[in-house]
Parts: sequence; C-alpha cells; structure tokens
Amino acid sequence: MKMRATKMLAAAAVVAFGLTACGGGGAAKAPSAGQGDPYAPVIVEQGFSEKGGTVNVLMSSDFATLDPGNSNYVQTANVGQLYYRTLTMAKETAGQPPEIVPDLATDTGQVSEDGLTWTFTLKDGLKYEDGSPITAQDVKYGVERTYARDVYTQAPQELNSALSHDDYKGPYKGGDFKAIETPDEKTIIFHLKQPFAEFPALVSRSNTAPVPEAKDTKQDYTNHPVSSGPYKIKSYDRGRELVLERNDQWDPATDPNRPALPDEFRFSLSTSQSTISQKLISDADPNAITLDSNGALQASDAASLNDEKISARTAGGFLGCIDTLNLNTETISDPEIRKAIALSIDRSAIQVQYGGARFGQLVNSQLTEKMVGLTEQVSDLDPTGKPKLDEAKALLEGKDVPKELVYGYANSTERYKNIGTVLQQNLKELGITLELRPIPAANYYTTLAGDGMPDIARAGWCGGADSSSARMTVDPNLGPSLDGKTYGFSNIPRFYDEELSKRMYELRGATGTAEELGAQWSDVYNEVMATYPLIPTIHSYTNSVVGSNIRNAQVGYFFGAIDLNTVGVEQ
Amino acid sequence: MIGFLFRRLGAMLILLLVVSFITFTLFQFGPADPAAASCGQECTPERVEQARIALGLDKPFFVQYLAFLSGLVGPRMLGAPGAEQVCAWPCLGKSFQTNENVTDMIANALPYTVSLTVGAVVLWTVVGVGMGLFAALRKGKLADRLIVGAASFGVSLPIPVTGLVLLLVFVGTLGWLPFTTNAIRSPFGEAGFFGWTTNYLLAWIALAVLFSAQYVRITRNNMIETFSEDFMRTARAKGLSRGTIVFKHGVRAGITPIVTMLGLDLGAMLGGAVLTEQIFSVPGLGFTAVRAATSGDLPVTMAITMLAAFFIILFNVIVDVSYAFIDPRVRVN
Amino acid sequence: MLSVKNLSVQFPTDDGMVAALNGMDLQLHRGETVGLVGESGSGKSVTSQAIMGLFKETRAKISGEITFEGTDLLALSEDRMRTFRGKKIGMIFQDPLSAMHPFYTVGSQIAEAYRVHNKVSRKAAKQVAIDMLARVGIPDPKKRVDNYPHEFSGGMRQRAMIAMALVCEPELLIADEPTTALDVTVQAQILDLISELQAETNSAVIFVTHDLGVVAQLCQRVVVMYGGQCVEQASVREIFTAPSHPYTRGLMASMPHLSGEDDRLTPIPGSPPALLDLPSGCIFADRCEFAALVPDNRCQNERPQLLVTGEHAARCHGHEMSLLPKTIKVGA
Amino acid sequence: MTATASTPTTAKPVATGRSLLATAWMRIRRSRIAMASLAVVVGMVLFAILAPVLVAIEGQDPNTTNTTPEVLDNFYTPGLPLPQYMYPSAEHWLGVEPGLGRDLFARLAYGARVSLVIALLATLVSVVLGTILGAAAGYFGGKVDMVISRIMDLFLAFPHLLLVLSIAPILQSRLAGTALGSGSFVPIASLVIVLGFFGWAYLARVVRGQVLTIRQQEFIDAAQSYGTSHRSMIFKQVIPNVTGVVLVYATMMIPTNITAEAALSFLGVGVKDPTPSWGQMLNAAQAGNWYLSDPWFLAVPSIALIITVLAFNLLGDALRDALDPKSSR
Amino acid sequence: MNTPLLEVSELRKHFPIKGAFGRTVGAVKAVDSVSFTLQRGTTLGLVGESGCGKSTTGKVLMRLLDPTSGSIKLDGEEISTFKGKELNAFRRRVQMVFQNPASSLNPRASIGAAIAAPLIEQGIKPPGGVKAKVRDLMDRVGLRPEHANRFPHEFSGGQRQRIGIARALALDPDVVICDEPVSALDVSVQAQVVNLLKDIQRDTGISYIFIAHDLAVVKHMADEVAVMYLGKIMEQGSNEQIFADPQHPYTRALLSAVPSVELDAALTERIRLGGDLPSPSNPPSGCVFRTRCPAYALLPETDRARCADQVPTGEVACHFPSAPLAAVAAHR
Repeated sequence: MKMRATKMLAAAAVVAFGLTACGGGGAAKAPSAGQGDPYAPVIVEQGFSEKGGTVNVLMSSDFATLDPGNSNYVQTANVGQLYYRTLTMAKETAGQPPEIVPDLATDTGQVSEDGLTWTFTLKDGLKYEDGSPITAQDVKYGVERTYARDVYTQAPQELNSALSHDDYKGPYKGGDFKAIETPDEKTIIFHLKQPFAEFPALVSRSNTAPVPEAKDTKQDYTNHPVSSGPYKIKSYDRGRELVLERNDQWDPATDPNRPALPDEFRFSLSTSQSTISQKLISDADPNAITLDSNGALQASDAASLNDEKISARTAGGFLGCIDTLNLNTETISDPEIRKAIALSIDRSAIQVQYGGARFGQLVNSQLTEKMVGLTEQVSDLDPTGKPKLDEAKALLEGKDVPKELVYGYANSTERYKNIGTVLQQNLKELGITLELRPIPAANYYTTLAGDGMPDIARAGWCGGADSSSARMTVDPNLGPSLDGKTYGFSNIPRFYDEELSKRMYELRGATGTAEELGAQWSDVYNEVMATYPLIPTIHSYTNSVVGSNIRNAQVGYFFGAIDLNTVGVEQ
Repeated sequence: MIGFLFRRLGAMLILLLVVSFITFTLFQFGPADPAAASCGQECTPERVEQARIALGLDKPFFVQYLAFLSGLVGPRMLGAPGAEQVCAWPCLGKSFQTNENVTDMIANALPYTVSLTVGAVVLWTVVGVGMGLFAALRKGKLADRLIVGAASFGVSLPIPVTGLVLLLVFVGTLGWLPFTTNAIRSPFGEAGFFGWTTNYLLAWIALAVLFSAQYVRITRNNMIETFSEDFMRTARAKGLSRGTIVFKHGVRAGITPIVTMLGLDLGAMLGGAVLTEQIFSVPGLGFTAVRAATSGDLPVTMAITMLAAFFIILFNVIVDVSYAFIDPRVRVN
Repeated sequence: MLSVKNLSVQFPTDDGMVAALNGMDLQLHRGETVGLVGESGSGKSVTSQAIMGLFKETRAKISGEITFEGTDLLALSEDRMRTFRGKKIGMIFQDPLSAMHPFYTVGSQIAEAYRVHNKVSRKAAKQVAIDMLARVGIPDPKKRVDNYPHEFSGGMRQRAMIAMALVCEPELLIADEPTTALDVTVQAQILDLISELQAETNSAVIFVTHDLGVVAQLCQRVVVMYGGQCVEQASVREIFTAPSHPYTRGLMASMPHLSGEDDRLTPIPGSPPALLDLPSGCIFADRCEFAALVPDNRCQNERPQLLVTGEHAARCHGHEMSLLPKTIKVGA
Repeated sequence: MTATASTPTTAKPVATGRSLLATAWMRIRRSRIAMASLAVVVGMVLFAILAPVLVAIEGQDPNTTNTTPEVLDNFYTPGLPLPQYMYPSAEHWLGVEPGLGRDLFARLAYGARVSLVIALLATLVSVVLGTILGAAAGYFGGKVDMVISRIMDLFLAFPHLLLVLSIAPILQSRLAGTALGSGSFVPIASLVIVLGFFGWAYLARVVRGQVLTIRQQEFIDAAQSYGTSHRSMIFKQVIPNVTGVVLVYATMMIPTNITAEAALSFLGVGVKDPTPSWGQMLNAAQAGNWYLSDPWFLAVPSIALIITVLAFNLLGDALRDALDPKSSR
Repeated sequence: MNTPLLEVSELRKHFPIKGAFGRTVGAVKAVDSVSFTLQRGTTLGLVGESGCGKSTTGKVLMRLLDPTSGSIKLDGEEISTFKGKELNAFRRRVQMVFQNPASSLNPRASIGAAIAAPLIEQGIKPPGGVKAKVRDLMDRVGLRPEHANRFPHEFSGGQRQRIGIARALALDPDVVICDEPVSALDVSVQAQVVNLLKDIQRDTGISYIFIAHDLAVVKHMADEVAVMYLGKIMEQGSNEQIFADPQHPYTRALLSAVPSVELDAALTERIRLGGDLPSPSNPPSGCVFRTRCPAYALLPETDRARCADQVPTGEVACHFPSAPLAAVAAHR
C-alpha cells in the first residue's frame, strides 16, 4: 500500500523556496497570548459573518500550480477550497484535525459489505462557473487525469493507490478507467484493491475535483481551472498577481461548508518574506494576510509578538506537522546505539532553532492526542528535551560504535543546517563525528528514498488527509512495503522488523471502529518506537499576524496557514 | 560600418551559441536531478522515469540541445508524448520547477532588473563621473584626497555588507523607507515615479556606492591623464577659458574609457544584479537565476545566462559603435 | 619686448625638487628670431612654457621675472594671462598630432583659437580658418578645413598648427622644437614657411631646437642652454665663429658636418648633468676640458655669472678670466 | 591640471644605484597609507595563521553551540544572545552569534583562514593560468593568439556570477568523495577552482597586451638576433617584464576574490556552515533577518571583510603607483 | 676584388594588408627590389627618410623578418632561406645594434647578463670564461667592468648604446647592422658613439651596415652610401660621390634640405620637395619618386611618360639624372 501524506511534501516544497524563515529560539516559555494552554488555538475575531470586501493575500512565491489534478501542495489546497469542490471536504476547525464532511456528495459515501466498493451521489444544483452542470463523469475525469503522471508529475496519489486497476495510464493514453463507474450523472462508484476504512478522507483530496473534459487544457489548466466553488479566477498574472472574484453560478444552498465572506481575494505573489512580515506587523495593509509558512515571520520578528496589540491580531494554531530525526536503520542497525543517539540529543536546542517554544512544542511521539483511539505512549526521551548523556553512554558500553556518521539536510533551509550543528556537538559526546551533508532541496526526499540516504536525516510528517487517524501517520512512516516483505517507500528510517512489520501489514486490511483501529495502530507504534528508528522533535505551531480588518482568521491544522475558507474582512 | 556591424553581430551569435552549449553541457553534470525534483517526496523510480520522459530528459544530449535551439528559431512542442503543447516562439522551454513558460518568466522578471539598473546607473554615473572630474580638477588638494579616500573605501565595500547595513539603518532602525515590494515594476504604474524611486532607492544606493567609487577612480585617472595630454596644453596656449578647456577639450577626450566601462557595466547589470536583487528581494533576472541555479532548473538558468551574455555582448557592440561617434579616428577605419 | 630675468622653475618629484631651470635670462626684441639651443634636459622647453604661463596653477615653483611689453607675466592671474595666450603670444609644439585635439576638425580648432579673442560668428571664424590654412600652404583649404588632424600628414599637421598659433597674429611666436619629429625634407618646408610668415607679420620668434643647423638657417640670435641655464647668448655669426663658452665649443666640435672632412668627431666627454643634484659650481665643470685652467677650483666651487660683453654673453669663469684658448675650430 | 608631465622626467638621472623593485619598495615605504595597508594585510594573514592559538587563548571553539537560556534569550526574541553575550566580553572576545550561540571571535578567526586561503589560492590559479596563457597568446601571436583570445572573449562575455553560481553546486557535488576530499574541504576546493578558473581571462588579456608591447621592444629583436630559444625568450625576456603588472593585478585580484567568496557564500553556494568563512557569517547574519535585531553579528564579519579588502586594494594601488614609471608624485 | 662579404640582390619585403575576413587585399612594399654589396671591413650607409624601408632592410638582413623574395649571400652562401640550426649559426656572424637605448635592453636583466646572453644562448664558452669575456667587451666599449651587475636604467642613453654594441660584439660577428644607433642621442653623446664604432672597425676589421636618416652622421661613418626612398634604392655610390656629386634629384633634395651650420648656406642650391610621401601600399608607377620630383614637372611630356612607365634601374635610379631641378621651393 502506497500511502503518503501530501502535507510533508508540501511543506518541503514551500520551504525550499521560502526564505529561511525562523531561526531563533527560546525554551520552555509559552506564547504570552494563550492563557493556560500555550498551544491552544487562537482565532482572530471569531464569529464574524458579514460579506463583502477584499482580502489581500501576501505570498513570497507563486502557487506551484492551481490545477487540482496536479497539486500536492497545501497552499494550492488552501486556495483550492475557494474555486473547486470535491466529493467530501476536510473542513478545518482551529486547533482540530479536519473533519471530513460531504461536499459535492450528499454524504461521506456508502461502503459495500466487503469494504471494496464506495458509492457517492452528487447533490442537485451543482454548476460550473459557466453555468453548465457538474456531472459524475466530470468527477471521474478529474480522477482519471491524476493517473497521467507523465503530464501531471505532482498529481496526488493517495486515492489512486487505494483504487483497483492502478496500471491505468490516464485519459490521454489509457482510455476509460475501470476502477470508477458512473452509471448516471449523479452517481459515482469506486472499486478498491483492499478495504480502506478512511476512504471518505481520501476522496476529500483534490483528485475528485470535477474537471469538464472539454475544458481540459492539460498542463495549462493551471492558468485557469474551471471553478466549481464560490470564487472564480478573474485574472492570473503568473509570479505577480492572482485575483479571485465571486462565482455567481455557485449555489450556497449546496454548500454549507463555505461561508465565502469576502467579495474578492487578491493574491500578491512573490513579495519577499521580510516585506510581508513587516507589512503585517506594522498593519500597513489592514486587509492583509499571508499564506507563507510560519506567517512569514522572521526570527527577529518574534519580539513583536509580545506586543499585545500585535498578538491580538495573531492567529495561532498547530499544524499537523511533526518533525522527526530519522535514523537509518540499515547503517545504524543496533537499536541500542540508536537509542543512545536519541538520548544524547539536546532537543531543547533543536527547539531553539525552530524559534523556541512559541513556534513549536517538543514532542516524544508522532501521535497527537487528537488522534482517535490513542493509547498511552511511553518514551525514554526527556520531556524537556534535555539529553540523558549518562544513560546514553551506558548503553554504548562495549558496543562497536560508529566513528563517523552523516547528517543530510535540505540545502535551502538554514534551520535544518543548524539542527545538524547541534547534533554534531551532541554526538561528539558519544565520540561520534558527524558530517553535515547538504542535499539540494528539490531532490531531498528522493535522495532519502534512494542510495543517498544518510545516517541521520530530518523529515516532517503532516498526518495525511485524515490527521485524526493514527494509521495515516504510522503506516506510511514506519510500515512495510506493499507485499509486507521490506520497508515501505516513505519509510525514511527504513524500518523493517519481521514481527512488527507483519502486524502493520495485517492491520491495513483490518476492520473495526475507528477507536479500535486507532488503538491497535498506536500500540504497534509504541513497540516500534522502542527501537528508535526515529526521534520525534517538534510539533510546529504557527503564528500568523493578520491585518486589523481581518476577521475569523484561524490557522488551519492541515494548511499551516490562515484558512482562506473561513476568513472575512471588516469593511 | 555596416560590414563591421554585420561581423560583430555574426560573432555575437556564435558566442551566444557557445555560451548556450557550455551552459547546457554543464548542467548535465548538475547535482540536482530535475526529474526527481519535479515529483517530490512521492517519487517512485517509475514516476521519476515518467517525469524524465515528460521533461524530455530521456533523449540523448544532442537531441535535447537541438530541441532547445529549435525553440529559438520557431515554435516548439513541449511536454509528455501524447500530451504535447505548442510553446510559441521564442521558446526557451518550460521551468522544471513550476512548468512556467521561461520566456514569460523572463518577461516578468526583466522590468524589475531594468528598474534596478536604470536608477543605479544614473545615480552612479552622475555621482561617480561628477566627483571623479571634480577630484581631477582639484588634483592633490584636500577635496581630491577626500574623494580618492572615499573611493578607495567605496570599492572595498562588498554589496552584501552595504545592502544589509542600508536595510538595517534606513528600514530596520529609522524606518524611513519600506522593504522592497515586488508590486512596483516601473515608474509608470500605480505607485508612480515617487513610489518607484522610494522602492528601489536603497538598492540603487547599494550598487551606486560600489560603482560610483569605481567610476570616481577611473574618471579621475582618465581626466588627469587627459589633462596632461599635449592638446590640453595647446588649448591653454590658445587662451581658452578654463571651462572650455576642461569640458570641451578635456572631458570630450577623456570620456571614452568611461563610456566603455559604462556600456560593459550596463550590459552586465541587465543580466541581473544577483546579489543586490537577492538582498533587496527584487524579483528580477538575478533573483530568478539564483533560485533556478540552486534548484537545478536548467531551462531557466540557461535562458537567463544566455540573456545575460547577450546583454554583455550587445553592449560591447554598442560601445564599439559609440566609439565611432565619439572618436573620428575610429570612424575612418 | 620680452625680458626674462633670473627665471627658475622647479618640479617636485619623488626624489625631491628637480631644478629644470636655474636662473634663466633672455631678451627678445620685436621682429627678432632667437634660437634656444640645448640638449635634452637643458631647460629650453621649460623656458618657453614658462613664458607662455603654462606652469600657472601647477605644482611647479617659479621664481624670477618675465616681462612682456612691460607686463610682468608671472604676476598675472590665470584669467589675465589668457588674454595674452594665443592673442599676443602664439605657440607651436613639437608633435602636432598629439598637440591637436583628435576629436575636432582642424578648421574648428583654428576657428576656436580665433573666436576666443575675436567676437565673430562661427561662419566668419571658419572663413578665417580657411584663409589661414591657405596661407600656411595647405592645398584645397576649403575641403581640408573639415578634416581631422589624423587625416593630415605630419608636415601638413605642423602647418595647421602654425596656422592655429598665428591666426590671431601674435606679436611673439614660440616654436617649441616644431621640426624635430619631421623628416629633413619636410623640416626644410616648415622652416621656410616660418621665416616667410615672420617676414610677413614681423612678429618675434623664439625657436627652440637642439639642432644648431636649424638655428644657423633661421635665427638672428642664439641662446645656448645647458643644465637649465643660459650659458651663452650671441648673434648667430658670433656663436658660430667665436663661441665663448666651452660647452658651445664642444657642441660645435662634436657635430658631424656634411661639408666637413671625414675625420674623427670630438665629443664632449661624460653626460649631461642630473637636474636633481646640481653641482654648486659651474654646471659644466665636470665635462669641461678648460676647467683645470681656472685657478682655485673656482669652476668647481663658484657658479659663474652671465658676463655680457656687447651683444655677446657667456657664463664661464674661464671666459671671464680670458683663460680660454683663442683658436677654436669652427664648423665652417 | 598639469601640462608638464613630460618635461622634467626626460632628464632622468644617471646611475642612481637602485633596482626597479628597490625603487618600488622605497616608494611604498614612503607612503604611510601603503605601509598601514601592508601592516593590516600582514596582520590579517597572521591572524588567520594563528587562529587556533588565539582561539585557544580565548578558551573557546568555533563549533561549540550554546543555546541555554543563560546565553540566548528564549522569551522576547528567542535565539538572540543576552546583552552580556551579544557584545565583546572577557569570555567571548567578540560575543556569540544568535541562534546557535557559537563564539564569534573563534568563528571570525577560523573564517579568516578559510576566506584568505580561498582568495589566495584562487588568485594563484588565475595568475598562473592568466600569465602563461596571456604570455603565450602575446608572444606567439597568429593562431595561438587567435584561439586563446577567443577563449578569453568567451570567458569575459560570460555573466560571471551567474555562471559561478550555477557551477559551484555542480562542482561541489562532483568533488564530494573524490581525492579532493569530503566535508568542509569540498566547498573550499570548489570555490578555489571556480574563482580561479574564471579570474584568469582578464589578467591574461592584460598580460597579452603587455607582451605585445614588449614584443615591439627592441630587446626582443635583439634577443632574437642572437638566436634565443622560445623557451628562454618567454621565461627570461618576456615574463620577467610582466611580473610588475602581474604582481599588481594579483594584489588587486585577492580582494576581488575575498569579496567573491563572501558573495557566493552569502548566496549559499559557497562555504557552508559549520565551516566558518566571512561570507558564511554574512549569510548567517542575513538569515532570519538576524542583522536587524543583532547588528553586531553583521558588523563583525563586515568590518573584517572591509578592512582586509580595503588594505589589499590600497596596497595594490600603492604597488601600481610604485611600479609605474609614469607616476610622478 | 674577391667575393663581397654580403651580397644582396633583388631583396623584397612586402607586408600583406588584411581586409575583412582575413583576405589579403594588398601589400605594403616596405622593401622593393633592393640590391647592394658590402665589402669586408667597410661600412655601407643606408640613408633615407622615415618610411623608406631602411630599417626593414636591416631587419630582413638580420633575418628578424623573412624576405618576401630576393637573395642575401654571406660570403657567397645564400642565407635568406636558412632555418633552425643553420639560422642559429648564421646569427653568430651577423649582429645588430638597435636604435632605441631605452628599449633595446631588457630592463630586468643586468647589463652583464645582457652582454653574456648571446654567448649563453649560442652555447659558446670563450677561453677565459663568460665573465672575462663580458669584462673584456665592457672595457672595449668604454664601460667600467665593475658595473656589470647594474641594470640598464642606471645608465645614460649613450652608455646604453655602448652596452648594445658590446652585446653585438660578443659573438665576434663579421657584420654588425647598426639601425639608427645614434639618432636618439644628444649631439655631444652621439659623437662618442660614432667614434666608438669607428674605433672598433679600425681594430677588428668588422663590417657595418649603418642605417640612419641623418646624412651628416652617415657621411662620417660610411664608405659606401645607398639612398632609399619608398622601399627602393635611389642612388648608391661611394661616400665622396654621393656627398660631393649627387646624381639623383632625391639625393640632391635630401642634401639640400639639411640645415647647415655654414652661414653662407644660402649660396648652395636649395631644392625643396613638395607634397607628401605616397603610400607604400600604393606607390606611383614607374619611378616612385616622380610625384615629388622637382625635375619631373619640368620634363617634356614624352620624358614624363617614360618616368611613369618604366622603373629606373642602376646605381642612380633615375631616367634623367642630369635634368635641371627647380631651384625654388615647390611646396605651394
């Protein structure tokens, strides 16, 4: 089973081009704005419902694509809510994993007895921006396009890998796709390889955005995707400006999930992050927000968040991403050595590199308490992130400890390099010399998956489309290959244990309630983690300053930035 | 003259071809695999292969190069087999990273670079040549020594230092000027001339500090040399006024190397002032090129390298031609 | 008309002040042609440029006196001096190619020289330039007026240079080695031209050269220079028949003559003095074969004064004390 | 304005007993600015050579991070050194850097090594290439000249920074794991190669021009007239006469290369953290806009850079003046 | 008479003019069909104005330039086709003294090294060693041997010319080609060098080709004289014949153009050449001198046609050597 979350890729891609946002740090002190729980979500001016006005979205780079069939990017997913709809929708609520709700479909799908067939029915009155009706065939065509991987190299594949007939080559070469049936204009039936309990979450991905075949301009579809949502593209000057205006063919009655408050969204693309943060902090543009990671804040901007006037305009919230340090289990095969390495690392110093506690919480597990059915997680790691050097050294007694290790990092990001510097110093205590090896950011994950996997590498995991499910984290990160014989493709530490991997393989097809399944996955995870294939570090918390006219600004758990769906503007 | 131009343009084409070939070749050895880069974390070897085919990277080196060249002559087909699209002339390919048409990217970036160049060139020419001339006229006096000292200091200021210090002082501390925004491409837009000027002012100054200093030195040295020429003595012996001697005889004769330098600098600047654009986040050619170069985006890097080489060579030719207008001795030959 | 007294010019260099001129004296009368002769570094060009006031506003140190028609030129401001330059004193230089501005036409440069001192229209000035070119013997002046200096041959350029210097009909023409860069046949043309023009305009000429032959042909009076001093001054005939200074004598003897017999030349031993570090005595003493004749090492210790006897002046202890042998070998 | 340059020098004194270099040295010694520049240059080189000693005396290490709340602020601006650590103190002579809390003096000193080694070696590469190719082009003329000159044109027409920018990462990836080493040595080696390889063309052009002039001189004819071989012609007659020019250009090229290293490292394609270099330090200062809240962090490498570049430039100027027979002062 | 030491016949040196795209579009005929002989122990003076090809002739003889065509025989042996080792060996027999004392010595080599260089390059080990030989040579040219470690810039122009002469003598050549060896020197120093060259010839029986533009110096040096104009020899003959009884109008014009120190010079015939030197890439047909020849204008039509059609040959390259010349300056 190939199941990979998109967020991780998206984060990597965004960071690759974003400036080296955020380098400073601080330790245990919580953000001053949050009383009590420092990591509670902060929504700016909640409960606003007036329509009208323009929201100015400042971004440091253009969207990689606007084509729902070619998008693995959170930013595209965020803006995509405004102009395309999908069968189901991952609806954001601040601080919560998204809730899967019906969107184009009347419900979240009907599953067959054997769990291999899911059926969805489209609502009535659905129209494109040109007034033509949205049909089940269009949804099917949208999914088909994502199989043309030679054309859409970034097409999301989570859904595709769950469906049968996965040798399909896409509509341009492969003809009709047998895994999806559309008996009429309203009904759409998916055939799966294996049962997949979280299937409703998979169809919330952009694959199921309807694309009218007649309007498919292939690679150039990104320049003007046909709108099925509340807004449509008014103008798009690549690299400079995107303007979205209301789509008068959109019927709010069919769409309870989208408040669609502003009349217009104006995206300024490729404004430098310094400018963005400066503009936001100084409230130079009261209608402004940003979609850049970390709210485009620079390390030195952290001080301004202590200003009450500014913190009142700062939306805050976790995003689904948890960063880890992955240990190559092939080159560091002894679990005790891995544990010693894990114990020797000063994770509080790493937290500083993320900007301190305000920008991320130290975690000892990749599983969050929001996950359904979570069982108790145990870890020998110090909860404050301090190294346990004596314990680590004791573990290494009499072992053949490697003299030299390599830490690989994406070359575009200052922070990841700094983490290496911290690691270098920590491992010196164990008598290990660490070499820091930059890897071109664009090739980073490919390198990790290939022969270039270093001994230690940082990665982020954002929990997949359904971030409330433990499976969506555990399986792709640590699970076995499709045949259960080796490690899975996104398994960066290359974890494979005959017994544990077999258990995970079997769990994939298991049925049961979400709680039951969640408990089973988290138990496996607990056992896997006792061998330290990876070291959880930081659960990122985004602070995003918005203009003073901006209302209902919440940080999306999935988007890691202001949720464009809910935002409004005071006129 | 026409023959000369014809030959220079011919040589220019050949040089550009060589530049393109070298750039193209270099990238075959690049660290970044564009195919792998274009499919990100979810890559399977099979997907990388598909991406490779879609980007045309599966073809032999020379086929790729010829395909690239064909885009310079006429429209060209791009994209995965079966889903090709026309890339209109002049086609420089599409970005491996964003799939954007490179010609459009360049057209988008150029106004920023031009804005940066125009202001900076005007500023440094006026300041540099003016002060250089003034110093030459005051040779050996206090003003001269001060200017020469300042120029020595100026040429020793690296752009990153000047740029960051300017940002620190005028944006960070004093707050007199805003961070550069990409919304202003020209003085003819919404922001108007004033907005344009304030937007680019610091970047201009950062460049002008370095270049003015160089121009002060070259102008001063040239003028001093010119002032010691025999014909300047003749001009004095005729009883001409100081102004006539300095400007009509001296400056006219001493300006040639400055024009040369200005032409070459202008050409180099139009190719993208990499550091300045980076520091001040001006999304011009240099800025785009840095992104492309560090991420292995071959079509973009190639296009900007070639464009930059084109500007350099073009201004070389312009300088040569302008000699004919300045110096009658060149006109005959 | 022109009187130069005790003129000294010093230039600052790395190694200290260089005394290019050490107490130069020179008198010039209206309509007279005086030759300023000497080897390189003797100060002849410095003298002419000092008279022209070209050292004003430079780092050179000047002392002494230059009086032109009763005006002390050294005391004049640069602005006042401008009214003399070109208008009352014209100057031609050794290398006309570098002395003319390469970017302007010959005609415009002549016209410019005229227009500085005469309020006329451009057109009229151009006509003056054409006339002047014709006068100095440039064929087809109407066409040549629009040529650039590099389009002229060496001889023509020097003619144009002369035209430029004489366009305001100055009372004094200073010719600074005007024929040195030219071939003999062209030199002959130019010398003819200068003497013709002088005859026409009756202006005085200071002719700077290192060639005694040129002096003999052109000048009435000769000033022989050595080490930044005038060592001898006399009429041409006097100089050639009865030179008083041992240097002048040596110079004559070392010159190869066309009509002389084919025997050995008699060179002056040693080389010209270093201006940086001049001896306190006679500058020529260390090369002088007669210095030993003068008692008390006077030549080594005491700088001789210019002794004027009638029209003849010489700066030599030996001559002053009549110790030099009377018989001298003359080139003729 | 001087109209006199030619007049006094024509009577150059005889037998002063000084060789050209001695004259140059005398002129340099006489200039206070030149001597000060020389002192700074020598001082910087010593500073770089003695870096381990100096840092040992200070008692710090360039790579030891210190992120404890006692050193770095963790509340107001997380990562910013507390005032007593931000600025010079007895413990940290130049304070510590933000973010990782490493000792700035140690990094500056070790950075000096890297920056100067890159600049000097790159200059050496350029000078050797430029002198030999330029001399060959100028001396042999004809086809040799044609080929070398065209290559020079090509190099001069290339947008340097852009190309270096593209090539540096390529070289680094290609050099990794080769005999040229691994780790921090690779970026240094690749910068030396890239800067050295792109710096020669200009010098070669200058040398070629000089050699063309020298070829016109009669002593070359003279040497040819007694049957001098090409080899001794180039090495005994031609190259000794361009050493002055080469020396001046080399001196001028060093600061250019120091700046180039800084620029490339600043852009992130040169020397990379944890290896310190002045350019890398500038890069770190810009990262996360640290220079705005900790200007001292920007000032330290900047001042070192400016002083060094200025000293080399002034020294180059002085050397040029001293070796130039035309200079009159 | 036995075989002449050097026999040059029909020597040509043409420099191609490159047009666009490297095509040869013409040639500068710097030396065009020059023939002469040089006897052992004598001096041949090669005289003419700038651009006449005399220096190029010297360089071709030295084989610094390859002749375009023609023959050069040294002791009866054809040397114009020598290459490699033969050429190297030839260089021992013919040496050269250059014009410019400032540039003829490598400024970075001590003068001892400069004088020793020919010996070292030729691999000659003189009996007493190289050092002794250098010392001997320095002594011979009047330099102090202890100065061998000094550098050229420490010497005066005259001394540098002596160094150049010592270098030329180092290989004990049969012929020394002196290319304007004294024209850059001051008169008094010039005489020293002229005398030195004559002394050496007297002592060693060496032969000189003496190239100069100064007729008076040539008169002092040469036994035979060849007058060149535009790449051709106009007239050649013995010293006495050329100076006492010149036949060619050009020689006569040249001689009469030299300013003379004789105060009665006005009595001698004055011939002035008009116009400019024609371009050597496009010389006049027939007699190259005809465009400036003072006699040409006075010739009848048929004779002029002959001048335009036929190239004159012989010792006096003139169709009408005895034609009367225009006595008055023809420059207008």
